[in-house]
This record gives sequence, structure tokens and C-alpha cells, in this order.
Amino acid sequence: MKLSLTIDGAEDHIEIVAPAPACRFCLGDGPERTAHVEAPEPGVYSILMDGRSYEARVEEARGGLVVVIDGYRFEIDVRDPRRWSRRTHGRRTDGVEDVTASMPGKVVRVLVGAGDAVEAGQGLVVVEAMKMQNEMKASRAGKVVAVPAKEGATVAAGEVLVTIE
Amino acid sequence: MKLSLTIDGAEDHIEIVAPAPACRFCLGDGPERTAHVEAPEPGVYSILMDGRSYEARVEEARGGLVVVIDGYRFEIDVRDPRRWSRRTHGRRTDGVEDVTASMPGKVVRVLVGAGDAVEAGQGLVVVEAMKMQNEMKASRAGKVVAVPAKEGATVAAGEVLVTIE
Amino acid sequence: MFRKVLIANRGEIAVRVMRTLREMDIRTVAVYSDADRTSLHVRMADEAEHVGPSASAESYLRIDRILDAARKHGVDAIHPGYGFLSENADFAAACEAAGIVFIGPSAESIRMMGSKTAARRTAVGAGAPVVPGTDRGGTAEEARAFARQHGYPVLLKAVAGGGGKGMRRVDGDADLESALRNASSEAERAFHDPEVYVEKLIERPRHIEIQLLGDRHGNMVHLGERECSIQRRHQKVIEECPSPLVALHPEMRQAMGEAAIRAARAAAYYNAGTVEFLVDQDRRFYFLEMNTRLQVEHPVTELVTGLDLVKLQVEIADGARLLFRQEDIAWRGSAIECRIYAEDPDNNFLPSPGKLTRLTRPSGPGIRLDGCVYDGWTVPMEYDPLLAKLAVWAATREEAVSRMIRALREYDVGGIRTNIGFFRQILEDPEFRAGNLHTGFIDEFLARNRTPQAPPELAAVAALAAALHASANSARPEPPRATGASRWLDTGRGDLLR
Amino acid sequence: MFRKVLIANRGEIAVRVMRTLREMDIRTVAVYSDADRTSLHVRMADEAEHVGPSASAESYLRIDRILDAARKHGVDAIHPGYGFLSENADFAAACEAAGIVFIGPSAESIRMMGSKTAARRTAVGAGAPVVPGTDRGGTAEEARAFARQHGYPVLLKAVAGGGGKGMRRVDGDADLESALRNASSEAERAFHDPEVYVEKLIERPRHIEIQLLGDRHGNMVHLGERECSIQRRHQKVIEECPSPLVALHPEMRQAMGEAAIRAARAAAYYNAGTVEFLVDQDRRFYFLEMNTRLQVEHPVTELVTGLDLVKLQVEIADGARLLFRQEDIAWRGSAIECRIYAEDPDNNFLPSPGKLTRLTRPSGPGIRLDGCVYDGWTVPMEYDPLLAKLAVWAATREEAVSRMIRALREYDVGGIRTNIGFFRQILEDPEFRAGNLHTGFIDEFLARNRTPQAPPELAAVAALAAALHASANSARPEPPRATGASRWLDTGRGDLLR
Repeated sequence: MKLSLTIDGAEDHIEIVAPAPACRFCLGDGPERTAHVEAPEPGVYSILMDGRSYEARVEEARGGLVVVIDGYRFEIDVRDPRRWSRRTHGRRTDGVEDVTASMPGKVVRVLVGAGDAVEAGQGLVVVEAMKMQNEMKASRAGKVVAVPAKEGATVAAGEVLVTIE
Repeated sequence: MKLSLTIDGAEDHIEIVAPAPACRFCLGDGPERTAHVEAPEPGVYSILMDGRSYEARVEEARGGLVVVIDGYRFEIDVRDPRRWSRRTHGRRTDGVEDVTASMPGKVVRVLVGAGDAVEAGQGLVVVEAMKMQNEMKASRAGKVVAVPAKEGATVAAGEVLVTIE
Repeated sequence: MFRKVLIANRGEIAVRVMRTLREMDIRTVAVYSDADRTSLHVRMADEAEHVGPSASAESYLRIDRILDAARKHGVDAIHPGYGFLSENADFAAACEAAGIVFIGPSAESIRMMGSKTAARRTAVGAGAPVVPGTDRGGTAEEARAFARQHGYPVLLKAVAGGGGKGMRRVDGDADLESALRNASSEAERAFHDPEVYVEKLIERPRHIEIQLLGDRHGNMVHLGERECSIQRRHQKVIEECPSPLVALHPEMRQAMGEAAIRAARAAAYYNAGTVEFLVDQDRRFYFLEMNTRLQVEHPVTELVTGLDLVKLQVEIADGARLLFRQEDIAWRGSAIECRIYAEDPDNNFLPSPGKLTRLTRPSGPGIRLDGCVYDGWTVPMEYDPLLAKLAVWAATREEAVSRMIRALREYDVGGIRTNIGFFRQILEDPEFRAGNLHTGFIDEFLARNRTPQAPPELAAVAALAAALHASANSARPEPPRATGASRWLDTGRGDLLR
Repeated sequence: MFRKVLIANRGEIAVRVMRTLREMDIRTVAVYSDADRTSLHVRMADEAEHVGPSASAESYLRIDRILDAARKHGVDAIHPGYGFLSENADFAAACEAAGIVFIGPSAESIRMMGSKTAARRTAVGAGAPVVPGTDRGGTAEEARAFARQHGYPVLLKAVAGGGGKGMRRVDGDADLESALRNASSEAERAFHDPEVYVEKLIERPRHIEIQLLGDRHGNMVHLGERECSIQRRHQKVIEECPSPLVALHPEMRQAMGEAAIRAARAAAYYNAGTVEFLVDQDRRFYFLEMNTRLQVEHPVTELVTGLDLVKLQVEIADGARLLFRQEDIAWRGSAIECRIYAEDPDNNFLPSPGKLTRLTRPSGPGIRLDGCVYDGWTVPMEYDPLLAKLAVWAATREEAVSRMIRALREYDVGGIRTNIGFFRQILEDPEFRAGNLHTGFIDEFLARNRTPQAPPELAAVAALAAALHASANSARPEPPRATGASRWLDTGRGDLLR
């Protein structure tokens, strides 16, 4: 089974030759390696390779995976033809910009309305969580085409608050 | 919804008048009571009743439920016409006795074979777990009709080892 | 002794107070808001009372509702914890008026030490050194005059302030007026009081505070210092006892301790309290303010002195006399505490509330954990992000640092982001290990540090884990099993984790 | 200092040793059997090596495989933990022969102190008081002669023995011969050595032991006593420091400490070791045996002295000199440890291996937990049932007892049965609180205690919880969700837990 990867921005691919626990795999064009893999807890992988013991903790975040091993953090996207797909956040090609919530929280102030012209850096929406207020700003000048954000509403990280074109 | 209960051997019944979290119920022929119930963890129930805070931990064991509240232990069977049924262990009416494992473990010795006559108190099977050996004995004299237990096999608590009639 | 005590707080401090009360055989009453129904302090309490919606202003800050709950449950006393109503003189007075003991100082002492400027006056009167400053708010002209007299940089501070709200550094006349405007409006928003005063700014100061304990019979001792110089946005994140500086200059402990006691006596203070000092690079110390309550960081003092501050607070509130004198206090070893927050160091330290999907706590020798979280709990977005306080004790500071790093490596919180990994980087920093601390430490640390480079073989391991995880989760779901965790894993095994 | 150390053990002690090694910046190598692939000591180690199938005889007891692993991973030293090969002189010798440091005493010291009778001879030679007995096995006639001379009751013990195997109480001539037969065949089975000796039986004795620490340069100190009188089937389950008896008679600590040091010196002992004494009701103490390794219960000594015994073991093995003298040792406060076992007190304390479905650990002030379990782990049936050691520290024994009860109330292990609730009953027992301890305490406790009567309102709460649980679980399964726990709960909510 072959999978394409992006590891901290770098393209790569991995082939799983034999499944866990007695796993064999090739990373990129490297040689075949063996690793003994167990999942003692959900999202936790105990990996024994070359006599060493590693513990990898995997979290889904922002359309990809974050893997933490002994405090080191890797952002990895895995693209599996069968299903795995990568969500995109605020990155659009059509000259339209989605301003998204940079943290989960509550919308305390909406500073613009549809049709308003905005400057780059202008504050659009204020989100509050855990007694901290965070002002989402326009990354460029433009016209507000939609304001999904409603005052008092709870939003998740990455949720679209305002759309500018 | 009405349910029949056996609490530490005593028959009783409970009616759930309103579901959790804002739960209303009647125990036995007692008055309707209200309790606020949440399940913060699987099998753990946080129950606020009459201003008091209780935490009930529920485990399934030997065909019924064991409920522990602040160190106090209740053995409760709930019989729900829709599904709940109570397994029976070694309790049979047909003059046949199932000798079951009193703990999970490994069968280290089988001391009888089908057809053997056994005395009351005679050792039948030795089960070992965590470096402790436990000899399962015949509760009465009789004839061995079946020996499901195999040396070296792993057995669960309550699993039938020998059947005597 | 009290039979029943209400804890007018939430989170880790409510849990920590309840632990001692339970050990003292005193029944505990929790109060909770909508957001806290399943929070640990409610689950752990003997009794619980709902006091309003999630917003603190409608629940934990409502004196009337807290007192109604106290009366309804017939409590003898109320422990305020820290924050919320803990330094509210009116609340302390209302408790006494209701015939309920307030576990803390008198309302009068809180008034004398509550506002920074009033506290400054009290301290000055008691002969404690203070940083030169305008004791009260004033005009821009007065501020400029002061700045020119004592020289820039100066610091603007909210009179009613705390936690860095309404605080501004000013380096010259040019910025003074706008800084005053911003500081004062921020103070207005935060404390409903726009008053701002000016203070000479001490460069690269250390924050060192003295823990005090006094009974209602005039006996008072200090329990030594805590160094809290490691701060982010003026919020303490790492605290230690002893201070690495004081460890090198033991005479400082006595000098600061005596100054702190003098200031507290001037306010007829009793129960637990903390006097905060700034220490400049010549080891001169200046009275900063007094916290008239238990501190977040009290565990490091407990670990080193062997005392239970909450138990002593309760006994003192019950009228007991201190059973030890200053010379009986002994400090053993070294303790460090890290404040574990639900925040994302990789996203500008923004808050990270949400559901915990995994929780592995550090344990073993020398570890103390005061938390309020459990696996599956959803960290509410309405309150501050403190999840737990991880404290370690060891015979020496060097060993305590190594132990803390070990503990941080064992600590795993899934589902939300925390600053656990960030603390590890700080504790591995040579400057931190050397004890070269000051309140600007973290800003300098962030400026000088790149994210650590991972050993190359880890990338391969990470790639393998990610590939197995992704494919396991992409497998088509199977019929439900006993628990989802196992169902989930089985699904995985069925695919690649066979 | 060592760069890499292999831990020839499993379970909580392997984890505890690794924690200190990690704090010392020494790489750790775990060994594991088939049953332990996902055990915590393997997950936590830097390196790991498989050493055989689940049966200890095929893995953890295989000197050859352990040494192969040590060579393969290029370790400098091996820590044996307790049990398994820790008191095996051949293993210690084989390590040295392989050029690998054995973290413990010399093979020769182990030989001198390993067998009970050899240890007795050494102790007698060193002038330590011993319980009158036949130093070696002998004929039934010799046994009878001894019993008549010193008077019944007498105790039969296996020469090679330990852990109560091959032990018998005899109250008169009539039972002597059959008792000898049974004891000797039991000894044969357990230790492949049928030899049994006879000892005068001390009625209601206390078990009090002295922790020793010696370097390879002839320096030796004692770290005070531990009382381990609370035993079940001759296995310690609760240990404390200080002993409540010694606390009342401080001179005992010095007398026993000096006797222990004399005995150990006679065996040219170094590293950590423990001399066990029986203490009769007149406070006379008798040498029992010496354990030439780290004890399970070492944490209570660490909590009270502030020392890290594992760190000291490693430094001593590395050739370091003790940096403190006897007069530098200070004992602060009181510590108690409970051994948390996977066993069912309501089913005759039978073992209860299996999968943990829920795990909530106690924490907060004064709690130390040394465990090897995690939520979702399956406790293997092949090894002993020790899940964790729960230890508490407090300023006084009374406070320590209250703290332990509080900790036990917080401790929740789901899926398997444990003795947590049983410990709470013991700690609430007035005799225990009064410190009236002896090795028969638990038998008497079980004889005099009924299961505690629950407050009536709890039955209603339990019935409600059971009804909601049963109906939630009887609901027809819904499509799978992210995690089964939540799926499971949602199903419940969909029904009664809406």
C-alpha cells in the first residue's frame, strides 16, 4: 500500500509492505525497514525500530495530522486515494479571502457588515475565549461579501467568519 | 419506564419518570424524586440529589451490575423486558452442576476425566493466575459428564471447567 | 472545628482546597455554573449548588448567590480560593455579616492592601522600600514631570489593576500621552476604573515574593520566598522555592521576610498572604503589592516547608494559634512549578479550549500534580486556561529541573493544545538552568530560540505513525464493539494494524 | 557516569528505576516478554529488547538472554530491580564477568546473605540477636527436641524460602511431623529444596526493617526503619516510616540501625540493602533476614529522608563515595504506602487480571504514585498482581492516614478488581490508627469486621445509576461515532441519558 505524504511541507511517499504489528515499510526511495508497531491507546503508537523504543502521538488538526514524538512535532498530510483528503483553510484561488477564527471561542463583536469596504489590517471580528480577546483582521483591502459570524455565537478554530473579495 | 431490580438480593422496582439529565424517578412505592444525572466518563454517573453530590461507578460483573458509591458496593440486577437478562453461573435446576473458574487464569492441571466418580470436596481442576494456584473442587459427590477445561488453556472467571451429575 | 465549608471557586484550586478539607473531615460544598456541571470540583464535593449561567459575572462573582448557597447548605465557613471574590472586601464583610467565617484576612485588611496605591502607602508607612512612583493617578503633565525627574523608561499601571491589564512601558516623552490613553481605557474596560499611575521601570527585574502566615492573635511568620520571574504577558508561568538568587544570598530571605511582615502588620493582617517584591540587578528589593489570599503557586512553598497552607488557613480562620515560631520553619530541598495551560504555543499562545481525548499524567518520585481535568472532560471556554499545576521537589535545584523535564516528557494531553512542550524547552535552556531569571526572560527566550531540530530518524517514525493512523481511520467502519476505542483500534488492526 | 543502563525487570519497579535514570541523563534499555510488549516500561524506555515468551523462567529469569540484550545494546550497567534475578549471585557474577556493572552488592555478599540460614550465621557472628532456632534443616527428632526445649508454638521455615512458602505454625508435638512433611514438600515445589528449619514463634510480632546504604569504600549508613507489619499471607501490603512503635521509642532506631550495620559489614556489604527484624511485645528485636536489593517499599524511606535511593544505588555502583554521614540523615514527617493489587477482596482476594476500562489516579498534596498501568492496558496473568504503590507523606502519622484515605477515595480502577477499597477499611480501623500493629493484624481485622453498612440514601442512588446504565446499554446500537465511549454515551442519552 502506497501513500503520499507531506512532512513539514516536504513532499514524500511511504509504502507499507507488511502491516503492523510486524511492520515493513519503505520511506521515499529508501531501503525497506522493519518496525514493530502497537497502538496501546487511541492515537498513540509504540514503535520499536532498530532496537529503539519510540512513542508517537497522533492528533488530527487543521486538515492534516500532527505527530509528536518525545516533544518533537511533525505536521504531516497523508493522502490516501481511498479516502484521505486535505481540507483547505482560507486558501482560495479565486481572489476571494475567507477570514477564519484562529482559535475556538465566542464571537463578541462583529465590526463589519456585508458590502463594507475594508483596509488591509482592519479589524473585522473579535473572538473571545478563556478571558482573552482576539481580533481577526483583513489580510488585504477589499469588499466584504459575507459575514457568517454572528455576535454571541460559538465558533471552532478555522471556521469562516468573514469573506472578502 | 419501569424496571425490576434486585439490590443485594432484595427485590425492588424503579420507574424512570423523566430521563437524565433532569431525571425524575420513583423507587419501589416511594415518592417521586428528582436527580440531576450526567455521565462524565463511561460507567461513571455524577448524580446531584437533594443538594448532595454522588458519584456512582457501574461495572458489569457475573450477569449483573456492581455499583460502587464512595467505597460502598451494591450488587444490582436490572431486568428490562426489552433486553436485560441475567446470566446464570453454575446454578442449574436439573441436578447437574457446572464447576466454574473462580478467577481468570490458565488451567495448569486437570485432575479428572469424563466418567470419573468424584467425592464432595475433591479437587477437579487447578487454575493459576499471577503466581497463585486455585483448586476448583466438587461441591458434591457425582459423576463427571464433561471436562471442557484443557490444560494450558486460558479461562475467564465463571467459565465452566467441569460438569458433574 | 468547622463541620462544613463552601468553596466559592472552581477549577484546580477548588479541587485542591477540597482535598485538604476532606483530610480534615470537613464536609465540602461546591458551587457551579452551567459550564461546570461535570467539572471535577462538582464531582468531588459532598454537596453542590448551582449558582448561575457560565459567565462569571452571573455566577462565581455573584456574592448574593454564593451566600444563598452557603445558607441553604448551612456551612460554617467559606474558602474563596484565588481570583473571583477572593480579594473582594465586600464579600468578606458580607460573609461575616451572614455569620459565616471568611477563610482569609479581615475585610479591613483587604481594603488596606487591595488597591495597589493604598498598599503602597501602607508599605511606605511600614518602612518597606518601594519603586519610585506617583502614588495615585494624575494628569499627563504630572506623569511627564515624574518621568523626567526619575528618568525613562517608566511603567504605567492601573490603580485597580492586576495581571498586566492597563500596563504600558514608556521610553520617552513622545509616547507618553498615547500610552496613558490606551492604558487608561484598557483599565476602564478591565476594572471599571480608568485611573493609571506612573512608576520608575526597573530593568530586567526579578519577581520574588514572600509567603506570610499570621493568626488572629498577633503571631506572624514568613515561610520564605518564591521566585516567579518566568512570566508571559505579565502572568507567572513558572515559580520556584528557593529563589536561585536567594539561595546564593541567604540574607535576602530574612531581610525580605522581615520587610513583608512589617508591611502586613501595618494592615493588621492575619491568615495567609503574599507580599510581592521586585528585585533589581543590585539585589535591592522594592515592595510591589500584597495578595490578600492563597497564591496559585503556594505548592512550591508547601513542598519545601512541609506545611499544608490550606489546612493552616482553615485552622487560623477557626481561631487557632500558630503552633510554630519563625525559628521552627525549615526549608528542605528545591521545588519548581509549571502552570499547564490550554493554549497553543505554535499558534501565538492562543487559548485552546475543547474536549480532552487522552490524558496521561506524570507520576513517580517527587511529583505533585494539582489539576482539575479528566479524560473526556471538555475544557470550558469561559474561564481561564489553567488545567493543572505540575510541581516537582528534589534535593537540589539542578535535580528539580531534571525531574521537571522528566515529568513534562511523561505528560500527555490529547484533543487540545497545551504549553507542556514549551515548558520543556524553557527548562532545557542553559540560562534557566543557570538561574539567570528576570521577568523579561520568556520574551528574550522566544527571540533567541528556534524550534529544536529533531533527530533525523524521528521523521521516519513520524511518517510511519501518520501513515498507519490515516489508513486505520480511513478503513470502512465495522459493526460497533464494546467500546469505541477498541472498535476504533480493531478497525485499524483489520486494516493495517492487524 | 554510566551512559546506558539495562533494567532487568518489568512492572512498576522497572518504570520507577527508569524515571531516575532519565533524570540522571542515562539512556534506558528495557527487556520484555511476549506478554509485556505494550507494558509501560517498554513504552517509556529509550531502547527495548525482547527476551522470550511470557513465562518468567523463559524470559526475565534467563541470565543468558538478559546478558545478550545487554551486550547487543552496549550498556554499561544493569539494574535488577527486586525479585527475578535481583538476589541471584550467579547473575551478579555473570554481569561482572561480562564487564557490565551489576547495580547492587557483590556476588559474594549476596551468597553470604542470600540463604536465610547463612544470613543467620553471619548475623549471629556479628552479634545480632536472632530468634532461637535450628540453624539448618534436620530430622523430626531434632525438631521435636528444639520445640520442647524452647516451648511451643514454633515456626517451620524453608531454608531456601521466602514469601511464606513452606512456612507452618506448630502448636504441639502431635502436629509436628505432618507439618514438617507438608512444609518440606511445599519448599521442594517452590524452591527445589526440601530443607526446613525450626524457629521459636514470636507471638503478635511486628515486622520492622532497617534500610542500609553503603559505598564501595567502606562507608555505611542506615536510613532508619520501615514498619511492614501489615501483611496478608506473609506478604507486606502496607508499609510506613517511621514505625509507630519506634516513633514512641526513638532509641530503637539507633539500636536496630547499628545492629543492621554490624550484620551487613560482616558480609562486606555495599549498595542498598535491608535488614529485617521481628520485634516482640517487649520491644526486643531479632534478626530475621537481609534483602540484598532495593525493597518494594523503598518510597516511604525516600519521602521521609528526601533521598533518591535509586540514584544513590547508581552512583555507588559507579564507584562514588557517600557524600553524607550518619549524623546528616534527617527524618521529616510520616509516610505510608499501600500496595495496590489486581485482586478481588470480595472473592477471597483471588487474582483479577484483565483489561482496564477506566483509570483515575489520586493526586494533589503529599501523594506519590509508582505504577505501571494505563487506561486500556491489559494486566497480564503471568506476573504478580502489583499494579501500583500508592504512598503519601504528611507532617504527622495521623495526617498521613487521613491523606491516604483521601487518596484511596480518589483512586478508581475500572474493568478489574483491586484492593483499593479494602485498604480504606483498614486505614479507618481504630486499631490501625492507634498504631497497634502486628503481622497477624489483617487476619484479626478480617475476623472482627463486617462489611461497612452503607448510608440508606446510597441505595436509592445506586438503584438509579444501575437503572440508567442498564437501559443505556440495552438501547439498540447507533451508527459508529468518533469514539466508542461517546458513541456509547450518546446511545445512552438517546434512550434515558438524553
